Amino acid sequence: MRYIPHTPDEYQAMLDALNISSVDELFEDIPEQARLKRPLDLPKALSEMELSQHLSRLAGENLNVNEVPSFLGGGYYDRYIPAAVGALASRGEFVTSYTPYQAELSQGTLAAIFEFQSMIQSLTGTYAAQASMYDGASAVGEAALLALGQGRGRTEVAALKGLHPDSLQVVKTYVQARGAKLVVADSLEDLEAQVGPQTAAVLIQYPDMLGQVTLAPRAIERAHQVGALAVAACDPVALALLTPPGEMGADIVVGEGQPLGNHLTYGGPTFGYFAVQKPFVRKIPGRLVGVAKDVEGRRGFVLTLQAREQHIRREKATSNICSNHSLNALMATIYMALVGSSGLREVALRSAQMAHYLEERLRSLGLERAPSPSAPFLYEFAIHVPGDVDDLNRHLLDKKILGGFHLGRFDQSWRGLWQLAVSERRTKADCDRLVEEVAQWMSR
Amino acid sequence: MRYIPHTPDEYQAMLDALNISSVDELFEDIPEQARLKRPLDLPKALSEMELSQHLSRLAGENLNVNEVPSFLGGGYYDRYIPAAVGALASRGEFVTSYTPYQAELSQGTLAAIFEFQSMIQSLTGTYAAQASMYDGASAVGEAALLALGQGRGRTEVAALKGLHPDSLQVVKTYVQARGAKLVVADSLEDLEAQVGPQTAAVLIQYPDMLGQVTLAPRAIERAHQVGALAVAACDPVALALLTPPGEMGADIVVGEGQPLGNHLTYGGPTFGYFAVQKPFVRKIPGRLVGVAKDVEGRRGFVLTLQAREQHIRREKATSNICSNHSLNALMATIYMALVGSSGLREVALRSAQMAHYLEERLRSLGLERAPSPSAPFLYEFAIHVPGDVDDLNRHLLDKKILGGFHLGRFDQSWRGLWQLAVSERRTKADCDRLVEEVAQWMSR
Amino acid sequence: MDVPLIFEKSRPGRRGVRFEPHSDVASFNLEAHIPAELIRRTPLGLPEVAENDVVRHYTALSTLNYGVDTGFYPLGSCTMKYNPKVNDWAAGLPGFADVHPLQPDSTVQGLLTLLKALEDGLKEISGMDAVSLQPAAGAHGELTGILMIKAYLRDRGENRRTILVPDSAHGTNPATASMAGFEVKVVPSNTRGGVDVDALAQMVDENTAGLMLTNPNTLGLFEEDILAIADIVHQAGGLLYYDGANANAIMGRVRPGDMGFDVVHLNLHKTFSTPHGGGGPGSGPVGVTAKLEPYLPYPRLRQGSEGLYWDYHVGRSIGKVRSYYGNVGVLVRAYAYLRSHGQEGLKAVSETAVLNANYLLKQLSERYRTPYDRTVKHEFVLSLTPQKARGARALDVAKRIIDYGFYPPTVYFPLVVDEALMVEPTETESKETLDRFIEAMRAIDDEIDQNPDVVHEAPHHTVVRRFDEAEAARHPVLTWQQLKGES
Amino acid sequence: MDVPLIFEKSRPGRRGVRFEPHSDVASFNLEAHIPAELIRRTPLGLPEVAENDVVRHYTALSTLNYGVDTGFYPLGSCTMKYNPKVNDWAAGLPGFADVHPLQPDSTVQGLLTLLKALEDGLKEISGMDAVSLQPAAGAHGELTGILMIKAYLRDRGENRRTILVPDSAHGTNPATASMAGFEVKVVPSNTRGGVDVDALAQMVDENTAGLMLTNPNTLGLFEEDILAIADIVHQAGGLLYYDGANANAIMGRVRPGDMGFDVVHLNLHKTFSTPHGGGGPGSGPVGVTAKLEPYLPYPRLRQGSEGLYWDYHVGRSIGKVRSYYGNVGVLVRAYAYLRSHGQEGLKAVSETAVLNANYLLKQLSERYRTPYDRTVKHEFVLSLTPQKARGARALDVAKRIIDYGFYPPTVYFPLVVDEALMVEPTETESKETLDRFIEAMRAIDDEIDQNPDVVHEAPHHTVVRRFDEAEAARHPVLTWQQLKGES
Repeated sequence: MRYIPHTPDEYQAMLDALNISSVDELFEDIPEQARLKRPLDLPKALSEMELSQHLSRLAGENLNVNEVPSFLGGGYYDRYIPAAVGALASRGEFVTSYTPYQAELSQGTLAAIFEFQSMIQSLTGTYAAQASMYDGASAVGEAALLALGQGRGRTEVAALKGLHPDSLQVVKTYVQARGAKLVVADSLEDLEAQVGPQTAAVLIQYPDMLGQVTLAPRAIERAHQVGALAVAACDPVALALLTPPGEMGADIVVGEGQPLGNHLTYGGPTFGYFAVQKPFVRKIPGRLVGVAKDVEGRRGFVLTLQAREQHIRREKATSNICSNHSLNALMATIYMALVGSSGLREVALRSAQMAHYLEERLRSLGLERAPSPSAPFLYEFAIHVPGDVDDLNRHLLDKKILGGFHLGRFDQSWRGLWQLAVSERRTKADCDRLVEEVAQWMSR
Repeated sequence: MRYIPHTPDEYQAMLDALNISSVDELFEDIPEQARLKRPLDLPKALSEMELSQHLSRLAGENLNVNEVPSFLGGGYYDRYIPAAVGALASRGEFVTSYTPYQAELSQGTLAAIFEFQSMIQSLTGTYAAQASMYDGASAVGEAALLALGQGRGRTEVAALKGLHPDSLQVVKTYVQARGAKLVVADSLEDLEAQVGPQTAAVLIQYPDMLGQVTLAPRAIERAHQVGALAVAACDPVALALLTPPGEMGADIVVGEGQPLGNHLTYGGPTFGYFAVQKPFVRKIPGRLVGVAKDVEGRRGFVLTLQAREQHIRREKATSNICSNHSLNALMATIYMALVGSSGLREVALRSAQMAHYLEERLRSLGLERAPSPSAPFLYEFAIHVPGDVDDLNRHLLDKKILGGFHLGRFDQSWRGLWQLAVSERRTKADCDRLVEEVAQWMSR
Repeated sequence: MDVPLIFEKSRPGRRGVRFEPHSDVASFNLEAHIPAELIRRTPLGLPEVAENDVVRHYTALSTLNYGVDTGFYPLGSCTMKYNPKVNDWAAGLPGFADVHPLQPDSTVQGLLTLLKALEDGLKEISGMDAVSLQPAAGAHGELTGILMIKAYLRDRGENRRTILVPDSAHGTNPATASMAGFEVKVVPSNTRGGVDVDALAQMVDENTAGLMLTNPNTLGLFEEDILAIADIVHQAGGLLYYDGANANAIMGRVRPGDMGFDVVHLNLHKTFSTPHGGGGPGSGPVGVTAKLEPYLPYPRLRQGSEGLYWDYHVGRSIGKVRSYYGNVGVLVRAYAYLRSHGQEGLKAVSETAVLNANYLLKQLSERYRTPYDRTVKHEFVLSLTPQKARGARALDVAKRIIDYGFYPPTVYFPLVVDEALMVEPTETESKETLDRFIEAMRAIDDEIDQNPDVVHEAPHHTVVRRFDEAEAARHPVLTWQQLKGES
Repeated sequence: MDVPLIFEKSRPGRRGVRFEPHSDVASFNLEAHIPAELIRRTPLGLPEVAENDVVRHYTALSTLNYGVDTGFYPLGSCTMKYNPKVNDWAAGLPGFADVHPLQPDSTVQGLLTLLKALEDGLKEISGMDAVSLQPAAGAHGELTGILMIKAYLRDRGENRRTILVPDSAHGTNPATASMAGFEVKVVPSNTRGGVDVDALAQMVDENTAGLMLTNPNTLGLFEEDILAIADIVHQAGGLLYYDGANANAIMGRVRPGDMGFDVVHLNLHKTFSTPHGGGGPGSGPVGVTAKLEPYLPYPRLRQGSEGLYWDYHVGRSIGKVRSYYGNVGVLVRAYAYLRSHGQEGLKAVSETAVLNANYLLKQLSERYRTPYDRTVKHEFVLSLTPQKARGARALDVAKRIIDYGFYPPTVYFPLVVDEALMVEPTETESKETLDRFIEAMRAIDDEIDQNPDVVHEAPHHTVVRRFDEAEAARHPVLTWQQLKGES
């Protein structure tokens, strides 16, 4: 059929070589009773041309962020991806290879992962980073497990509420699997009250879901006071401007990598990153690439410290992760190389510049920021909406604007809060149009 | 600026090495009087992100053939291009190399051109083909020049009117440059009357602008009777079904290559192909690739018979062509490899199948084909429209259909003729919708 | 030559892609908005290079990689089949690639339609009653599935603490069970390479939560006793987990649901041919029988009166295992693959994968030992103990295969076979490719005696040759900063 | 290993991409519709291969090519600068790539806006009054321009029959003049590498239709006497044609129009960085002064009350030189390049190209002979006669450069320099790349004495080495059919 190269003659020659008359004979070891005796109930095959028309139609039925300005954020941002990222990451040798088990034929992937680890280490201010996780949420989950794995009878993980609700949920799933408990603190004060000798880790997002940046230092400090690990989850672009958590003493820094040169793709595949301080290197989940010398003394790269991993250590592995999100990490690596230190700062600054313009204009409508009108923020913030946020968003959608996200959909206590993110792609005209329509809606 | 890698330090170091204080000193050989003493009057530079937004907007202001069904043809067809064509032809090593002057570093391009030459030779039923021309029209022009260059005092080129008007015009430009004359015959009879010992070439399109396929054999025969060369211009996809002109004795077979895996791109770049019988190989314009052995006896490919070309032979070259359309020919080569002989036949047959359905339905509305209702055709035909064709097309455009082309826009004598092409991408629903709207318009 | 790093091309002040500040709104002063101690002072440490540098560097790196697009990649258990280009094209359409996960459901109906159709297709292929597309990879699907088993048993008041895993299993199986808080017990194989049914019967007890099984197993052998195995586990009150890593062998021939499995994951990057990307992304949807459906991760995709929507009702769900909805870009490719093949196509895929494996095994068995004399499914394992006795380990042979232009098979897995070489040809390889591989394997077998050094020192023509991996692990250098510090 | 051909992978009956017939309309019987003698009976001769075969074959072929994306490509006169990826991306947008040339003007206003803006930009850069984007390449632009000169003179009743061309000119110049029906007279160079003005003054006469000139010329030297040259030709009643092959040297510094040229072509694939595609497509727009505007190819792009439109009014136009409107996909890239740079950017491009060339020349001149001791523009020519005397021809040195990882410069052109090696670094190459090239050139110069065989037998590490090109031309094998017949 479609991608099977066999001609009828070749097929027959292979049957002959096996001395069988039909492939049926190769399936006789399946118990008669279990065999499927009817065709699969699936639509008939499409030719490539029909398929491309069908998928174009389905794709066309979705609104995409190139068609309308979007103010959605929450860890996934509509950032500009330079054309070279796709042109390079789509090369067949990258796309169609697998985990670099045979280093001699995989130096492309290995060198790129080494670069990725280096860039993430440097951005986060830690000691080392691994090759990639599935996403930000599962990276936080694995961080919690690492902390619980430190033993010493600690059976709780504490998180500040500003952590992305999906991350919170994944952490909950992961730690409960280990028989541990997640506690969520509403505020720094609440956190300080809830942590103790039972706490294995304190999890904090920086900037958090409301755009707050100031809570991290005290949360990290408090974690260490009770002997817990401090885990910070960060938008990596924000770290171009903010003191990295590694420098504040965070033990583990993780995050969602999408903002680094990855398409939104309705949430995946993107990648998670995972960086640690030196004591935790041999506890890190997933692949790690290190420098090695070959028999002729040439420098190259290999998978290293594999004794942590499932294919060697099986039930004693630090994690069950096998396939990771290497290609997405490659896109991020190419992106970071293209924009460089200055470019990444510019992305963040340009976003912040327009976000502050927007915030000011919304303020002039009488709208106030949550949790406090004066809390510092970069390019994402939350607004108290006087009325039904979902209705506001519907109004904006009618006007061809993807408004902010109603945080109340994640958490009842956030009802009425409107999360707005401003990427470097947003223009003054986009923001002005948003403000006008908000004003229109308010005066309806 | 944008793609200049120099850091200020490096720039200065280079100035220092040259012992100059500014690049101005490198431009002192330009006469003071001629120097431009003001900035160029151009818009300010755009960042990549701004550029991509600007170009997306401009692109969005054009209707593309994925948005509406198109029945336009005339040598350029809305054919399905398999995804692998773009994925492979866009590889940087193909895209960013140049004419394979240094064969040792260019075997990719050279082998692909050799394959292209082989495929075109085989499709056209000739002896050999060259590496590519700019387009179909200039290929016909060069064919006319080749014929005129055969000497013997022949100073005219005769064409049957069904040749694409752009090709006719280009031939006219080309042959007039040589001081020769183009005569255009309205019919086979007219052609037979007009050719004679002064005729260097007879040019015919097969299938022609009205979709006719039957005129070629007699035109070729007649050319040879008067000692002229017979040149056929062909849609290559049609040759999957039709006896190739080379087999009918045509001396030169040329054509527009777009239908072979090239995007429409508003007419260019696509490519022209140029194939000849054996006596004319050393008169062929443009690049030719041949087999060669290297010093270790390995088979490879080189540019060959370069003595024909401008960079060697200068004013005595067979043509002035230097850059050709190699990348477009590569796309065609990959396309032909992907679809193979059976696939190319299927493309043509599927198109013809739907074209005949459409023609039958239009006939049921009382519309007749030109020049005769019974002339054989494949997937393109012309219809007599009772009324203003441009008005009909405007009506269809309002209904989101790109109707056929009004041939009267090319030639007064074709007023009222509507050229319709049906590609394999057109569905029954597309055709039914066209027919319904034509009926609607007729009954307005 | 050392393998290059982009950092080595960095020059202070060199720039690639720039983003100028907006000129039409007030400029932004970081110091005025962010507390001083939160403003980053340390350099970002990214390379400072031009676009040209980046393009050349990653173009060059790509050519140091071997992919399916390069050639035959018979890496056992990984199903390295041809990855259709049209599927990549489709996943890149703006209507799929440039859609934000927080967009209202009404704005993504095309995508939701696709996901629903994929769920339905996977249900049919696996014989399950419900599917979640959320897990990001096979191991992630395993975790999801095992947590569902745990939750289901817990709701029935059963605190079963053991997961059984065959000794031939992928490492992810025990790692997953352990991650889910279970104790792992290893079930031995019998002499035919299958689960030892008698041993299994002995092992199950009131603590047995379930058995994780790959079928065909990692030896490429179909578990002939699967119905008995299922009975034993079910009788003991446990559930059966199907690791779909090898589902490429059975589509349209047999379904996990019909074999008695309760939970299934499918590796879309294997069976559904989404590209492996140098290690991922994959996708590991889980399917379950009706009784386990309430435990699937939320949100679930449902049909409402105004179209498809995400149902965030948690109920008895195990919760979320990742953010949002799964690896949608991978799911688009898998859907494209499903629609390209349809009912007959998928069956032909499996049949041809099995035909290729048996053909290859037959030819290779003239020279190489096959630990089990059975029809295999889509892959098989050779034991190179005779070659080892003659002086060449499985690793040596694998490295020498590189010199013949192929990617080596999996080595030293599964653990139950000594000097294992695990070969999976897939259905997209032609007879002449298999024949070339057979020739190479014969030639290498000859070389072991005739020219042993050429085997021991292989590979010879790669950009780098064998590494000192032990030294690399003893003194791990994991970042550019550490590498610079070293030199 | 022989370089592979896709035909060698062909197997009868193997299939790649298929197109099933429509199932919802009557089937089509070719025999019923086409006369028997017009139905093809001979096989099409295309390869019969699977998609996987095609992907692997062309992936492999691509890696046998050296492009700008591979490394430094100082091919003199060809301006192999970095080709921005965003420009390729833009040209692939459906609104540009999937537009039919016969669509109504009203449906392509975005594209026409772009083309008009590009025309305007090129007018400004060249100092011309009107531009046509129709010519497909530089040589095609030359033909267009020379035909306009011919038509213009003819309309003035002048039957001038000679075109003057410097001896350093590109081969396309005389070939074009000849193609346009002119006689070619070659103007000698002076000792400073420029046009010999005295000789030119002697040569012009009432038959002089014009002079074709590249400035800077193919030696990379600016024609210092350009104003005198223009005067002489104009005084004699001829026109000046500017071959824009070397315009990358002068943007924002001097304009052909201001030097006295009447007709100009620009090579967008050189100066405006559209990729060279293994030989093309290029694009060669022509610009003219007002008096020549009526002769431009039709259709012309004009602004009407309802938007931009194509004016097919022929008037005194020379006619058409190609179908439709030009190489639009290339023009989109050139426009993107123009907008990426703007006024200051283009000037910096030229300045840096010139700086790079002079820096490189300065360093190389320590070892290699420079025939003219002058500041160069964007490229320069070395004469390897001293090296030849020591035993290595320019070709040997060029081939040896390959072993150092670079594409060789142009050799044996221009013809006025013995053992010419023509080097054009372009502005997108960094100082360290130039320095690496300088090191290589020094090392090769040493090798000529110390290890001559390594130079004579170069290249050493390529997939194939030097070919017997003479034999290939004596018995040309141009197709697979001929090759099969041979073997």
